Amino acid sequence: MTQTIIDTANHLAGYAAKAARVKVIAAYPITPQTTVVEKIADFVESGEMDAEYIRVESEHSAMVACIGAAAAGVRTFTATSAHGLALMHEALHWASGSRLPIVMAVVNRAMGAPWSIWPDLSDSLSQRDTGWIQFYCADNQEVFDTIIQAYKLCEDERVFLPAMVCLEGFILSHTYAPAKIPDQEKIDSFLPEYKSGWILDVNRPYSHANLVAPEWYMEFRYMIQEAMENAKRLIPQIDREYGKFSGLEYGGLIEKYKCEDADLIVFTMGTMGSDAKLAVDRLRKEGLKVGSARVRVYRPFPIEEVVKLAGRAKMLTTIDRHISFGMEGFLASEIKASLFDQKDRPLIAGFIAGLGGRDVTSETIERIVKKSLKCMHTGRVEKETEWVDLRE
Amino acid sequence: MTAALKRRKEMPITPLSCPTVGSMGKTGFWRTFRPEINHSKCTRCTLCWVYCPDAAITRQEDDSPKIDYDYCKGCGICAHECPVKAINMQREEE
Amino acid sequence: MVTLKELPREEYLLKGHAACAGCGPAISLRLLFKALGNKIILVVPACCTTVIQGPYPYTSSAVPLQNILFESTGAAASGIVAALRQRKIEDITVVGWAGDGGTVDIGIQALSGAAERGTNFIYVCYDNEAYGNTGMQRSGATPYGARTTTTPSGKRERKKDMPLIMAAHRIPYVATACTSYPLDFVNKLRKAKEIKGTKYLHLLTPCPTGWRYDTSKTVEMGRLAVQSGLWVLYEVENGKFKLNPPSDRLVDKAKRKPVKEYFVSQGRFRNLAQEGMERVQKWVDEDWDQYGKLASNSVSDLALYGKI
Amino acid sequence: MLKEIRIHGRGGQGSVTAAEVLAHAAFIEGKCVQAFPYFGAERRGAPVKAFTRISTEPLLVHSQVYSPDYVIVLDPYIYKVVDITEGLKKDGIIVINTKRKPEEIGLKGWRVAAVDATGIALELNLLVAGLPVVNTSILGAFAKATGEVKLTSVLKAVKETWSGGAGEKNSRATELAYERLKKWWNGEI
Repeated sequence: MTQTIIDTANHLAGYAAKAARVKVIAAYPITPQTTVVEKIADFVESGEMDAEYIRVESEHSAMVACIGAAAAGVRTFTATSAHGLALMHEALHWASGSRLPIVMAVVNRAMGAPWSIWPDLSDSLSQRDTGWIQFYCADNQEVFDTIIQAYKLCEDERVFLPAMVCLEGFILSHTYAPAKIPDQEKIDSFLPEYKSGWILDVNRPYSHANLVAPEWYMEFRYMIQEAMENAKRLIPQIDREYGKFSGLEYGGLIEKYKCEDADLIVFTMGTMGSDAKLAVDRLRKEGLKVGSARVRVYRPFPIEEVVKLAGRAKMLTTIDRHISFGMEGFLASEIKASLFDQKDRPLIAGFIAGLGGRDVTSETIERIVKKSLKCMHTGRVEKETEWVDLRE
Repeated sequence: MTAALKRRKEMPITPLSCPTVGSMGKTGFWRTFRPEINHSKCTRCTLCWVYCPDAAITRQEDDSPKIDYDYCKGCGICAHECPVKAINMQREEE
Repeated sequence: MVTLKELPREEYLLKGHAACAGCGPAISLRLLFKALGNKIILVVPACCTTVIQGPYPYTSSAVPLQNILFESTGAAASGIVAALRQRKIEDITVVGWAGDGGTVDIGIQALSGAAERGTNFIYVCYDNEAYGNTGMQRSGATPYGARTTTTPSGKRERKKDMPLIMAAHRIPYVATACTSYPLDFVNKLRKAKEIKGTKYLHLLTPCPTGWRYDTSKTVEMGRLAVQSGLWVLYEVENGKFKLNPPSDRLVDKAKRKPVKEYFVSQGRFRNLAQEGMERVQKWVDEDWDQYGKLASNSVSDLALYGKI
Repeated sequence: MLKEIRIHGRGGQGSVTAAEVLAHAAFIEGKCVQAFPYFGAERRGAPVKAFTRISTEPLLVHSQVYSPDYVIVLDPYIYKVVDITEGLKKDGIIVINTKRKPEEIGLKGWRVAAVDATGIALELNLLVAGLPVVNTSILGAFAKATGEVKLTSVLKAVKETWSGGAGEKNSRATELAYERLKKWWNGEI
């Protein structure tokens, strides 16, 4: 029967790995991810998890150990943050190129130098081209549910790709909140035995991933792109199917809030999407027709849904907890790219906020939206990208 | 020797290569010198078979060596290591 | 001790592979399969074997082979071993097969981690004393005085002593081996297979392309390395050091060939001056004093290494 | 004017060096040049390809050569494994190191220029790691067979690539190949 617990999002990630009957975990500690792997260590040592936890000597080895374990036929899990994720970069490519359904919790944290242990999305967004599916969560419950959904998605033979489930450090990772843990039988029927596209097998002794000449290589890369397109179709279905027994849905690729008649839609990712609802409610009271769209899946990027959403609005505002130096926030870039072919495109104003753990309150979001509304009325966006609350 | 150009649908989702004799083609063509076994001198000690980097020497039922010239690269280790000098290297003529 | 005739005829390194003519590592990989059979999973990082197996869609390996990142042999093996244990599969041996660069330089961290965790696998470093696959650049395992494309006038540092580093991890079994002593290598692999935990073999594999000698002399070069005392065949089993034949007979300096004989037979030492050779001869003699003590039990265990 | 040359050889025979020295020679004559190998798993003895482009205009192209004007073949047996005439222009010339007649090596109907470069290398004891050096002599043959570069330019390029004894010996090989080249078309033989 469903059980409600009050715990941090990190611990819930541990609960999700347990519920998914993960068999091998390989992980290395890094703030703010550490309590994920500590929780798993407790589960494994207490026997609550029939699994093996490899205490590897680095994040690079964490990802490669997962690759080895997945290739040898078991469900694997790992978790990391910031520089740990950056150290995995080479292995992230190897995992997606191997089409192994590894699921990883990324507890978002700012990149150095200088050191910063506080949240922003530059670590996971820097890995957007590695062929990994990327989910971004707004609350503790979503972290648990998304990890289970991610295994279902990644082990679908139309996908067979690894996935990151991202949750912001401290804002979620170390925040206690109630969360429902659905029935284990229901999760077991939703998520069958581990299945991958291939396996290291002495009876079918293939060599995996040896040299591929130019005459074959592009086709393998195209298959990964195809898998991403399939994932884009499957994510909403899996979200609904999971919702049937958990009672919760997240809107599939984008969580829409009061966008139906909105003149202005504010696009965010992660926890900002939750606070944006508060801002929208207050602004609606002032008679302003605004809505919030939280992009839950960054890869594969929901182009079609963005086009549909933007079709009605006059103005879009994006708030990026990230900056691609020399350009703009990645969310802004993707949304502009998605809308490029649309005839009457809405205006788009991009904002950078909350880097390195700086707090982004619903009031801040309200201010951002009001500023954008001015642009909507003048019909012009002076600054493509504005940094919010920046010292002069 | 490359496979017929396969359609994408017939390819595995990630490169899985099949164990094959001659993964680099008939490497016998690489050699400049060729080992010739004088079976009357050969004592069937199987050293040439053990030391062949290319497994181009088969150790037959009676332990006598047989060279597969499709794949022998002509390195000359067998000739050099043969304790009774039963193998000598000859230049490949055209 | 296995004899030549007892070696199985099956070949799991299939002919027509891409090794250079006279390749030492290819000889030893063939023997590894003869020693361990085909119920193994081979983990291969970036190294000569990456290319030797040939390009997709073919491979000359008849055992399942996981190609993996350069520094990750130990990590990949750990994952595979854990997965097999979770699947209750006990009859498959996981074997890391990596070059010297992938072991002593870029891969040392993952290997050290795997060893410290007691991962149950065999790790074989096939050492041709340079980054062979990229055309013989210097590695930590390149010997003093050897010319490589990145040390044109000869390497100025001594070869990193990887087997002793691994012995310091207190793993149950460490051994050195050489292509030119195939039965010694096969025996050590078969002994390693029966031991639980991490087993490390450091295998000297002569390389004609890199060491610049005639392709027919690969086995002779390995013999010379051992007979001159430059390469020592030994085992460290649960901390106990033991010299293997013929090294066990070479504690007496008179029995050892002068190192000069080794150096003059390879182009890579062409510019090693007489004075350099004498320096190496001195080092070899000093090392052998240690080996002699270790072998004669006056120091029962490696000084830094108590009994497990 | 753009001329494209494909060079066939085996790892260790100096195909890439041949491409570079040929480019060097054409450069000496004021041409725009480019030389590059086809990268695969080069192994001593394994088939390799290299390319040279010679042009009067600056070379902007960076793709492979698909329809060469000339094909240079350093190895007498490679025709058994590689289609050395692939893409060769109708009136293209094949400059090949062999002692055999064109029809004996499957080249009937092509304009073939042949020389026993291996023989020359053995004659001059021009060996590297036991392998006969044929790449410089074949360039002498190329100069005579095609007229794309003068012998003097090839010799100058060879001397600038190898100094001292090696330069002398290689140049001698180039000259011998130039003299002994046999053209097997328009009834010369």
